[in-house]
Amino acid sequence: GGSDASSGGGDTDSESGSDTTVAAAAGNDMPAPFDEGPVKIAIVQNSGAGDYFQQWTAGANLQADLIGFEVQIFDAQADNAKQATDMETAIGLGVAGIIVDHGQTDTMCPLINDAIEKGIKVVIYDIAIAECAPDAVETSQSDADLATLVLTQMAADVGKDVSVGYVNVLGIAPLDRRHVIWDEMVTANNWSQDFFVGEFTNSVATDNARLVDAALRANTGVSAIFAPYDEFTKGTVSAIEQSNLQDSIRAYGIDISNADIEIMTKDGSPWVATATTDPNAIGAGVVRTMALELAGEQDSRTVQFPGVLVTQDFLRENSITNMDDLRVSLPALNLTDTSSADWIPSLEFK
Amino acid sequence: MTSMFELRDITKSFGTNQVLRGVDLDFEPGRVTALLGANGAGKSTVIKVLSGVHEYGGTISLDGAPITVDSPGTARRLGIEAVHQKISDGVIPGLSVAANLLFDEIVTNETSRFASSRSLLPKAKEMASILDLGWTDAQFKGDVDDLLLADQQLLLLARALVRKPRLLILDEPTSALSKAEADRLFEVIEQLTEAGVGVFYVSHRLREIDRIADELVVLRDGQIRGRYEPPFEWSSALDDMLGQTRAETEERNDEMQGTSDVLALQGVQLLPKADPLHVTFRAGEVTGVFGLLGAGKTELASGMFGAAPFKVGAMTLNDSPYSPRSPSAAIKAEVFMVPEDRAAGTLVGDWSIARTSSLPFLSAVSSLGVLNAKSEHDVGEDVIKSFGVVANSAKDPVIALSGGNQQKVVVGRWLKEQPAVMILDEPFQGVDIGARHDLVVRVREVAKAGSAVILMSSDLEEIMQAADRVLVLVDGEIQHDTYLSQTSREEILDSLVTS
Amino acid sequence: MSTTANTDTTGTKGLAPAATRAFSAREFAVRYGFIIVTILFYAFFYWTEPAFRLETTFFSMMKFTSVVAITGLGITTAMTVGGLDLSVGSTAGMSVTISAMTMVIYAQSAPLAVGAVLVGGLLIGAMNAFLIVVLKIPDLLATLAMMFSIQGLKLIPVDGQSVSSGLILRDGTVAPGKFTEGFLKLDRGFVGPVPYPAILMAILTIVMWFFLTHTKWGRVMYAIGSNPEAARLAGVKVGLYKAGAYMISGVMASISGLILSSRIGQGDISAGASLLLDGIAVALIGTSVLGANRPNALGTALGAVLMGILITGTTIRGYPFYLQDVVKGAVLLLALVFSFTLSRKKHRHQPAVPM
Amino acid sequence: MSTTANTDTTGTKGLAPAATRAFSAREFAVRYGFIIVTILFYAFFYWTEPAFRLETTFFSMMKFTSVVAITGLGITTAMTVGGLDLSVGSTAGMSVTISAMTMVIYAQSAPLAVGAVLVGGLLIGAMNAFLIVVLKIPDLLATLAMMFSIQGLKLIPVDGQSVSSGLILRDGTVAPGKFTEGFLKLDRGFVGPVPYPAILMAILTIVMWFFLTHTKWGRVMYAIGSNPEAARLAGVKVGLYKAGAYMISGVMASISGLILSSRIGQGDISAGASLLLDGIAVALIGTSVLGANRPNALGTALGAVLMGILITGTTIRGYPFYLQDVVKGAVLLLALVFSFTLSRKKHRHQPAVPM
Ligand SMILES: Nc1ncnc2c1ncn2[C@@H]1O[C@H](COP(=O)(O)OP(=O)(O)OP(=O)(O)O)[C@@H](O)[C@H]1O
Ligand SMILES: Nc1ncnc2c1ncn2[C@@H]1O[C@H](COP(=O)(O)OP(=O)(O)OP(=O)(O)O)[C@@H](O)[C@H]1O
Ligand SMILES: [Mg+2]
Ligand SMILES: [Mg+2]
Repeated sequence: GGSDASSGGGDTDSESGSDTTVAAAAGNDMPAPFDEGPVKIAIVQNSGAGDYFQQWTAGANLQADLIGFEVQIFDAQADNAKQATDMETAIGLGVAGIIVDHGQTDTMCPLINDAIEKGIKVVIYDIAIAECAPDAVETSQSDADLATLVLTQMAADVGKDVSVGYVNVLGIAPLDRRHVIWDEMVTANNWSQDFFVGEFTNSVATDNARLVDAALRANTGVSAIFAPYDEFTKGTVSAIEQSNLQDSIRAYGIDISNADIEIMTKDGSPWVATATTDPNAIGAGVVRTMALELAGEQDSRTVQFPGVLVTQDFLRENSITNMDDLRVSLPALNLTDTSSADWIPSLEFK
Repeated sequence: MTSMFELRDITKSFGTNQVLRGVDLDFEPGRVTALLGANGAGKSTVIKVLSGVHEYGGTISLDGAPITVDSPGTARRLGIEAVHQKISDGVIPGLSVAANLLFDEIVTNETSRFASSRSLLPKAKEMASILDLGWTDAQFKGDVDDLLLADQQLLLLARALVRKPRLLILDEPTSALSKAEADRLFEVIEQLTEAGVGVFYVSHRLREIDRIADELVVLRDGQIRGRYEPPFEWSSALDDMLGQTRAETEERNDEMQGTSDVLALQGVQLLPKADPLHVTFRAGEVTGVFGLLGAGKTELASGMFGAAPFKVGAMTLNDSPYSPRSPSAAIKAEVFMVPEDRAAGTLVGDWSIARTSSLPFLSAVSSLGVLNAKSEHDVGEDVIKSFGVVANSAKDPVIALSGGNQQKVVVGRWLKEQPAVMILDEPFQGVDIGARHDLVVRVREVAKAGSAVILMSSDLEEIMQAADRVLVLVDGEIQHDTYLSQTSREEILDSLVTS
Repeated sequence: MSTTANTDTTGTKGLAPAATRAFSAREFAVRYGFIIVTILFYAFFYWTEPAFRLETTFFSMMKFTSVVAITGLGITTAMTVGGLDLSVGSTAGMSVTISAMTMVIYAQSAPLAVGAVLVGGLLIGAMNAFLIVVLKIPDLLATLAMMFSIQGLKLIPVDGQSVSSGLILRDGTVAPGKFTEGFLKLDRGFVGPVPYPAILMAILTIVMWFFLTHTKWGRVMYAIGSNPEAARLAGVKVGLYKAGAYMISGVMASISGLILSSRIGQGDISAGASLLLDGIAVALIGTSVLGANRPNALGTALGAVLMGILITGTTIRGYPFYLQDVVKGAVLLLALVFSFTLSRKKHRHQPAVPM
Repeated sequence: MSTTANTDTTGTKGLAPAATRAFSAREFAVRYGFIIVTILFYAFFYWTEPAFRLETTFFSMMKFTSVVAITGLGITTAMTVGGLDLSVGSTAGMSVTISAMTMVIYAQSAPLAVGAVLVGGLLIGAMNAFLIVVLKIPDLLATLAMMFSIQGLKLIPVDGQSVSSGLILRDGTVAPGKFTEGFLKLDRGFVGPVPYPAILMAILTIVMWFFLTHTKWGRVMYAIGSNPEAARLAGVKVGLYKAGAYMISGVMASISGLILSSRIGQGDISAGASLLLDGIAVALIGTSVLGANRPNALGTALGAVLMGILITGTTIRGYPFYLQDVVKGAVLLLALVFSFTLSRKKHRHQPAVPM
């Protein structure tokens, strides 16, 4: 986990690299409240751990620096109770805005509303709060979009009427949203779902590898596995390799990171496609949304960040070995025109 | 007429080991019944049955009415109070001395359920006064663990005496006590018997039995072998106790006088306020260090053994400087010690006799670190044979032996070797006459073979029986140093007082 | 004469000198070192972090502390009888699920939910006691086995899902109930500026302190922890007291579960995961407070407070969580050095590794 | 002499009855109950699940087992000297990070990575020993504090992130190295059909078994665990042996870390998290095998195997993970009942003098 925010953003961050360029140069006259001095905001994270959240946080920090935010980060390490406490503390700090990154709806909603009552602007990322906290801005990467992208690819690869495996855990907003699409695609393609395993522990990859490995022995003849979260996919891949099935089974995931790229491009890797957004860009986008909200320019209460499909072939053809290469080859990842404004210096991650 | 407590045909086995085979006993108000028996005879077991610790076969009746003693609580309600042989079974470290004195009252709600530590103090002092235990307030409030073994024993006695039970059971209560403390105990016992308390008294010390007992019962192999009225017929009582064997109580005429100095202490200070002491121990003789509890014997012993190195003073071993910082260093220099507290100092879990015996000399039973089971077993068997330990084989757990037999093992394991110096701190605690005789013979053999043997004891009898030379230790200072042939019991006892 | 012997023997080693020694630097460190550390940390954060000074920060810190403290109190009780309760974390987690089920799935009232949870905790305690006292399984192992079992068992009725309002039941219908306002108040309510959990923590600490140090039952429990055989020979029903201790531990754990549940506002299946180690940590730290060298309620509470100060302080300073772990470990070590390295006292009630 | 008296007593409690007793049903359960349970479970899955019969299943089961087993062996060693090592999980995690750093960031060879990891484990062990032996902090507390500290410390050099090739360093350059093939072989290599980890587990188990039961060093360790004071007075350098035990424990933990690292193929920061409790569980289960009633290597390995059988079997049967926890707990309990409830053995491996 890299909630190394107070240390001032990207410099210690690894995955976005230090060579980011400011695309649209900062607009000379900033609107209130940015015209006088730095604006204090807090980011209340459910978990800062894992490649994904690390990049997310890094991107957020870089963007925040450019806009002139003073950021206080809270990392609950996946402890929902701790996140509630953090939120209370954050509210107590009297910041102008709070970004809530993941968390349980029932836990955070009342607190979000408390914050809004106290005149604090709230932007949340990846929590379903539309009904219970209508005044907060709900941002999310479009999970439906991601799932559709990769599952369409999968359908193209393996065709209809085949046996497939599924690795997921329900009860977590984004994974639930991906699950919906999965169900649709399974029926649409008349796939037979031979197994559905998955557990969310504190070492996801290793523990799920165990589950998938066992599942594969119990169900031979599976031709593809969908694991809509890269930690799951990692586990799935190592399980497939455990059982030497890389030739007969394809794995499809969601999200990407340096580690994932290495795994996908490795010879004979069963992981053929993943759909993703650039966590750095999303982090930045969320912060931009907060800026707009504070400036009173954010009208819609929901913002969605579209995803892109990344295939193994694409990675190999462009000999991509890490996120930076990927960003160069896929500018769309930068989301520069989501939640942007001329006075906001937006980022491109190279 | 029926007596107060009647035990009829009491039986008890541990596994297949039948320890009691039909014991009949009667206890009358105001009478002291003494129980004599060899180590392992079953004395402590009788007591544990009577005080509700063990289940048992047979019947116990109170004033003619049959009763069942199924728990210590029941025993207490029936008016039975026991002070068990092991002090560690009585005191509760971590609680204050006061709380320990009053623990029975606390359990039985005779003190308020919400009593503060302070409110316990007066009652506790009152109890302590029974044995004139002149402890300071600080001590009453302090952890019972800070008391010496002897004071802990006295505490337990006071705890039982104060309850004025119908039957008071004492299992070798004086083995850790000085003569004066024992005398005080006997006075109290006499007061209690006058008040109609029945007393069941277990001891190996014939003089004590002579002094207080109204009846003597002898136990052997879990059966009553003899009953005596005072004046007691000791020779036949000892026959009953030891079977056909006869314990020799003849005059000694085998005094050895060592010549070569082995271990010399220069300016060693035993106790904080004591003067530095200079003494030399010689090979080829047994030096008995006699002193009351708290005289500094254990300090002396554990100092020479490096278990608690001396803060002040120096030592030489065979004329070369000797200052062990740890027992292992001492053992390398061939200085061995049998510690005072058997349970805490020597017994290891459920280890067999063989393992316990070989522990200090593992290199001898191993090559390149790999143990040789055979030679290890032999070591155990050797100890069993040469010390007459009551056991099936060297595989028996030491912990399941009786107190005395345990002692034979832990002393015996050191005497297999021929050390430069052999230190024995209270080696005869709870050891019956037969066992003690065996030990003495072996100890003297080791001395004869050229070791300097040092024997600490607070029991003059033991010194007289085992030693050639006697040192009298008083408050950490040597008051008397001579060969037994050149002194007398009276002279030695005087040297205790005239200091 | 023996009397004089005694008095002077103790003179040489006894407690009178100890009393004077109490004011030596070392003894001072042993007694107050830990408390001083706590104050120093508080002062440090207080001066360096304006945000730390806020009343709101203080009280949300207390809320955080309360859960760990209450769990720690339970563990402390088990430790006084010479045991250790590894099942507290799972018990708290189970309580979260139970309360959620009662209100969400069975649409029952908050009081009923609270009742169900407390009974649950009591039963776990009783089960632990049964394993330990009747089946004679050593404490560490029995409670470890319980820990695993509960972790799994609690998830069976909910098919391993977090229970939140709007949950779809097996029969396809939507769960009728929701977390009631009253229940949510448990964690979110205030008396003046003071949040309920903080008050609860204070009350339970005082109650347990009084119970353990000023009542017969507490004394006997300490006795059992220190020398069970002696206690038994003195006629104590050791089994009964052990059972009692574990039931208290179970109830305490379920109380912290209630607070968590009310804080999270749903039957979060992962709740309570981190509680076990933190709880043990504060209970163990507690043994070193004021040189007590035995488990004690006040020490445990203070340990929890220190833990809270560290977590809150470092979070506000924006330390990454891993630095927080380092600080946690370092401070734990410091406290330990005070009470074990510097203290001359013998230590008891250390949960021995039971074979 | 009284020797004659002996012979006649011995007659009454001769060997014959003792020998026969050994074959009473109860004794039988105590000795073999646990092994039978293991076999029964194996047989059950074997008959009901075709997939379970596959050789590949067996060996991948062994692979999962090996990590827990090796960690358990370390804990077992610490337990023989009367301690317990709570830092093994973090140590394994640290090893994963160290190996990744050595190969990925510093682009060093696999042997060097292995060396670094083992040295790391040794140092942790030494640190534990220092706290316990020199600073006199009780084992549970010292290793708990270490656990927290390591968890955090290991993440500082890597800014709390998983280390994998392609990682961009602080200076913006790309990490030069990657996990070498040779290193990945550690977990993925085979001798015939047998995976390396399984072999490693077998070897280490036998080595530790021999060391603990057939060498004087092992003997002395048991003595220390059972009565440190007695060991000291018998001339044992207690501190030295304790230190040794914890260093062994540290090295074992780092070895399981190596296997994990090779299995995951990157410096996963969360690796090893679940290892502590499983390791303790198998080490404790191990004490009940063959009625040993003390920590022992074979028992620990067997405990790990049972654990592996249960996990694999139940997963193949498609039990949800929470049912697996239930099974785990239930079996642990069963094993305990065999060795503690049914066993008549009175005197167990237990520190006689309170720490
Ligand atoms: N708890 C026990 N378990 C197994 N055997 C026991 C137990 N207690 C005593 N024994 C056996 O019972 C026999 C009698 O023991 P006991 O302690 O009663 O002897 P004793 O007469 O008190 O000897 P001593 O004079 O040494 O105290 C011994 O052989 C001992 O091995
Ligand atoms: N653990 C201790 N700490 C400090 N002083 C002690 C300790 N044990 C004993 N002393 C002091 O040392 C002196 C000698 O005690 P010690 O136990 O050596 O008596 P002893 O002569 O060995 O008698 P015995 O061995 O019969 O108990 C006593 O005055 C006592 O106050
Ligand atoms: Mg006896
Ligand atoms: Mg002594």
